[in-house]
Amino acid sequence: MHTEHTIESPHERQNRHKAMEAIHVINALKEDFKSPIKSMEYFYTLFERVYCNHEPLHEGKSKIGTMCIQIPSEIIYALDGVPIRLCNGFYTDDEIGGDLMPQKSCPLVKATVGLFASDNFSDKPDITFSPTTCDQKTKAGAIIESFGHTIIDVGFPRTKESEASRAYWRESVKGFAVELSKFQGKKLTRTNLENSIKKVGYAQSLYHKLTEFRKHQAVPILGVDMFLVTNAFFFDKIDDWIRAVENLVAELEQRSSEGVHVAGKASPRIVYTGSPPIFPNYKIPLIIEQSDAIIVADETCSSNRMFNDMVAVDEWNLYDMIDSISDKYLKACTCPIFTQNDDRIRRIIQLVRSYSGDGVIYQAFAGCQVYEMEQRSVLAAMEREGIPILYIESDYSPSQQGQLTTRVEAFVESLKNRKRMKK
Amino acid sequence: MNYFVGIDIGSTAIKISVADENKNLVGHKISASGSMFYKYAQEALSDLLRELGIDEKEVVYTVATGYGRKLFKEADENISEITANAIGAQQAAKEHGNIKTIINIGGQDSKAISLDAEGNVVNFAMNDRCAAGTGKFLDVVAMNLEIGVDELSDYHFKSKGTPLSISSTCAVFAESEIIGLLGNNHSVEDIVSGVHYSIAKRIVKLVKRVGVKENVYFDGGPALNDGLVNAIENELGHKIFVPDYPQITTSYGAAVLACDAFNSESVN
Amino acid sequence: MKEGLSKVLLVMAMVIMHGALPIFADDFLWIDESKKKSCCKGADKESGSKEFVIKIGSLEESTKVRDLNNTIVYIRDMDHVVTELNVSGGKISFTPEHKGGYRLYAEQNEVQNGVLQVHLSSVRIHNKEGNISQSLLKEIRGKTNDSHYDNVPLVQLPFELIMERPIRRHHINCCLYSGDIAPFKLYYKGKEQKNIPLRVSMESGWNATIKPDEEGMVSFEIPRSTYATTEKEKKHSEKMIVEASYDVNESGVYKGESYQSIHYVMTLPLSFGASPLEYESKVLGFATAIGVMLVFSLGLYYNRRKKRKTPKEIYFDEE
Amino acid sequence: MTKNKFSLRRAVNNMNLVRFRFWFQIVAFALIVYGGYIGLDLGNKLPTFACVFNGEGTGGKCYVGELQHDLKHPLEGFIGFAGYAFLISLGMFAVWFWALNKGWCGFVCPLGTMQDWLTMAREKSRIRFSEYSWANRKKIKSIKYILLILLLLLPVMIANSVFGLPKLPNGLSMPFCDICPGRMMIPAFTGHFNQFYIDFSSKTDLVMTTLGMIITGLFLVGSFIKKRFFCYFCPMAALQYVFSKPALLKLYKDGDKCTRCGDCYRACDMDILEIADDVKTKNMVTEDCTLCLKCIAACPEEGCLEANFMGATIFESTKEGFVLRMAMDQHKESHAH
Repeated sequence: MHTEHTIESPHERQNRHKAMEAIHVINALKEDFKSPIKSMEYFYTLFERVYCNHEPLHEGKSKIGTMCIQIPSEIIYALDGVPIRLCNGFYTDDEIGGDLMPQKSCPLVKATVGLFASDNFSDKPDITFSPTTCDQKTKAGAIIESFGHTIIDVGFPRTKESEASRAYWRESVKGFAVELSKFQGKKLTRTNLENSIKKVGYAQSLYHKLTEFRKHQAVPILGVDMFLVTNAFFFDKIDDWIRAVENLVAELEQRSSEGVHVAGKASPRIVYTGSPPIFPNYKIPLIIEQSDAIIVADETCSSNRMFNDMVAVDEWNLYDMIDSISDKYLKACTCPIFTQNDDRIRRIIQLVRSYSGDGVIYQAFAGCQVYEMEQRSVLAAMEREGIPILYIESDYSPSQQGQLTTRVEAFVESLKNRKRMKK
Repeated sequence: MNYFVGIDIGSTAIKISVADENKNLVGHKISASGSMFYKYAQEALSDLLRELGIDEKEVVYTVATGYGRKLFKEADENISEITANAIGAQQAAKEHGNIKTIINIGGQDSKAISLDAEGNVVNFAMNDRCAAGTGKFLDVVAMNLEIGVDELSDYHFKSKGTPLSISSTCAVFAESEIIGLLGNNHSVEDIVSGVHYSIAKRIVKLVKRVGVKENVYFDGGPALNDGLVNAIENELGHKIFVPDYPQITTSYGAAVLACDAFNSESVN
Repeated sequence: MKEGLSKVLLVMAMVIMHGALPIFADDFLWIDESKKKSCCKGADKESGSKEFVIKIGSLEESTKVRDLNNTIVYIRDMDHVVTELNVSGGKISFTPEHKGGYRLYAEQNEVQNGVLQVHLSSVRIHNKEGNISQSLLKEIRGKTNDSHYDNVPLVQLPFELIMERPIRRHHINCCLYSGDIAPFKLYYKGKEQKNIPLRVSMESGWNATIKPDEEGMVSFEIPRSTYATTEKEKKHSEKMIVEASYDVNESGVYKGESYQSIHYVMTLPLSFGASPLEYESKVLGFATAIGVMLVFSLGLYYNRRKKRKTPKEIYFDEE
Repeated sequence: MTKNKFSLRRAVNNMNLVRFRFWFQIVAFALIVYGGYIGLDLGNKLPTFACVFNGEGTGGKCYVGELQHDLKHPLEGFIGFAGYAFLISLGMFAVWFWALNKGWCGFVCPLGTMQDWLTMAREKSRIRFSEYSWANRKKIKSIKYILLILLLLLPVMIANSVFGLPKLPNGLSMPFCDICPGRMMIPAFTGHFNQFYIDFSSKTDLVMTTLGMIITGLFLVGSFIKKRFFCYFCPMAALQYVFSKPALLKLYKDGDKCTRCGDCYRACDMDILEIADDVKTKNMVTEDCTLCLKCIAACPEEGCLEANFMGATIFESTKEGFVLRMAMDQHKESHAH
């Protein structure tokens, strides 16, 4: 007879769905590629713990949600909060958020809104700061607020060349610091800000060490693994992350001295740019690396853009530290929300040069206008530079896996015989 | 005594059920279908009647349903399995309360039927073009995992880790994916629960097309599999009613209809 | 001490006596530039030659001596190499070869009613030009031994008046300024004489007689008030003559004329400018600087306080 | 950098520039301000403020003083020896200058060193520095050229009546020296505070020395608040910039590697915007630049900015160097920031 079983609550069902999405990607990362890296285990288990078992990491700490990487994490660490980046890659949340957002809007924002709407956090942020970067994220703040979360907007300028926009951003960051320190009931002092700048800076320098290995001919680490590592920085404890990345650097050092190459000899080296691949939405990167190419560098805000520029302080006093922090987040940023963004094109070309990339894959989320609008200028620039580029539009839904795979494989094969012809 | 026979000639199995004048189920028989399903049907019917001790003549009205309904000439009447299923389900779940949504997973298809207040079929959706989310898929999975179809339910509830989602939507590719998962020594339990949940998701999507009304009823061969039932319940978010013999409801429906048809005929 | 005293009395007597003789009192000799000295006159620089004249009499009504036949002129350069110079037509002209300090001496002997009048004078010349190749070496050496105040007596002169390094109360250390204390020493045949008084007279008319102090150092402060009157530019430089005389009862014959005693008279023509202390006010200088600093920093402080309006309750702890 | 083998290039690129420059400046300061006492005499064509008024102490003489002196000749004199001497000294000034280019300002000039010390004092007392707005920056760029033209023209107008104007009074013979804070500040370091005065001897002297005292006041407070306050107005910088192109020491920028993060602009004492935002030009020495190389020290990109001496890279921006200088490497002992 039909024995009695408990039925999952909607919350549990959502957790299970997300767990199934997550485990699928983690297994793909673990199993689909050759010569797996031992010290990546920490990251696989971390993601499994957080996204499959929904284990909260920051018990008892005050969690500060940030809607975008432009909120200075140095200030959050200084006021001993924990920054939780709320960019979300789950298709489950995307569907939930989809009902609250217009049809053709960015899946990442839909997922974040879905996350807030379903209040499905393993580490629920006590307060959330939302910089007015791209339109949809800015407007999502209001929607999220209607679900009873406290959202504080931080004004972010859309130009970065003029003196006024830089002064505006500096004031915004100061305003943010005041809001946060009022919320935390702690004061921002010279010592705690200095320590947090140095800690985050050290974490970034570790990232730079990792990227150093990817410049060699024998690339010891996969692009998707790198995405996972940088993605872990979104929510992990910074000290654990630093220790894990230090072991990773040591292992990569050893692997690259042995000349371990995680991809095939002829596999083309890809520079990945466009909308950020947030776990578990590694659909395109996985397809790329499964079709025998290797992502050697990326220009995305979930990875390179977040780690590339470190805070440079001239005078280690509070006034200069805060200004240096705010300059770091504004000036070097190549986010497409800016009116002029030739920086990004130069950065992509520079990445292709210094990582000897064979081609660029430009992935834009369906509904993310800023990346879609910049597609023409980037393609034109690549044309001028003679760098092959593939533009893909995708979203979080697991469907059209097949079409995407065929398009990527076609591009990868075209790169391969370009390489052969060149020889 | 007058008896009424409902015979459901399905793709994988032939289900026969006999009902008496006041429409309660007297007996039923399930036998494998096959290329010569017509002969099998005849034999199965005569065996069942012999078992129940009913004389051939007492069978006053026979209704055939299922794919092969048109080929079974002896039937007095044949009706589509949608209506047969609807009537059968209501009949089976009489005490449970009048059901509004019926989910049926057959051997090679899955149906979702929505009823109005009086129990007439208002809307229905069917997936018969693709094997995923059907009984056949479960058989294939069980065969690949080298376990019996009936053991699937136990494996489902024994799964500790996260169910491994089967991404490919098509049963054939799913097969290669499962073999791949086995190769990376994932536990059979996780695979089974993953399969159940992928089927459950498809079914819930199907049902949502017709609109989920309260009192959901689930039948068809796979309904025997408690793991699958639990998966669907989790996906839907509320309990669903599964009759004692979920396989034969459609044929029971046909029998009930035979009885109604006979009564209405004899009246005029 | 007593012996010194008697000497002083003797001199006093002489002075009074001299005072009486108009010719004698004013009749001392000194060397002067023939052209108006101006620091960088083009022409003078070209030829590089210097011209001097010997003048007799006090600053006001100095007359040029016409015949200089019995005048001996010595030039001493930085290496103390002394060269005699012949005098022609009332003008001493010579071309200093190297860059640096030279000293020009003039000696004129004359017998007047039984007394050998030995008129001596010396003046320092600083040559800016001179050929470049040699001058660096000379100049370096000049910097070390020929300081402005070369206090080595000239052997050829029996009696010499030398100015020592003045004591200054301002920063400019190239020339003499009012307010400086100028010490002098007198040598007779190379030996220092301790008790010879000096007579000083200035263009502005100020004159005085100065007695040597105990160690025999004769010094006096160049008076500052002399400038109250001149309307000219404050930095106008002025001439003064320091003169000392010494009598020795020796007899001898000079150019056929016999004499019983020798009267040495030595003059040092000097020029000095107004001391910067007169026209510079350090106090005001500091006051202005500090005043400006105060005003500027207050302005900055006010501006900052006004500008730092947002965010108001700053939660920074500037610790 | 797989193997941490020692290489001179890496050691130099990782050096702690702030400390290196601090000690270099002290040595240069000692040589310039106290060199005279040990007989050092680098001549009077120095492209830095070795102040003439420093009397015996100075190790050489600032050419600006000499320049004003050479120009005070009647024009016809310039055809002869004076003109020849003027060109020779200008040439010697250029040769001296080409050795270090604008590095004279960043590393040697005692006035600059004083200002850096004042900046350090301000930093220790945690007072925020001031900045010019971009608009003001443009406006004050021209002041140093006006001063240069004045200091060249005035002495000439003393010795000749230019355009029929009457000859200027002699008090204006060293016009820039009268108002240059170096005249007061540098002798002050050898104990002579005698230049702090107001000269009443004539109207021009009164005006010039008062102006000098005012500017000294402004200089002290200004450079306490604004980094390298005086260097914006210094005519020596303007004169140097005329000769800057063929200099040996250069600051090169590889625009491709630049991410325009603006770290160099923030580290630059002279707030030069072009260093951060201009990704086209290669030679980045502008007229305000003092070649203090702080921008190279602050640049996080590998090989983006480099100091280049006669074609050889002597100091280059590296990631590793940046991390060390920012004392972010938790394992290595933290550099004095």
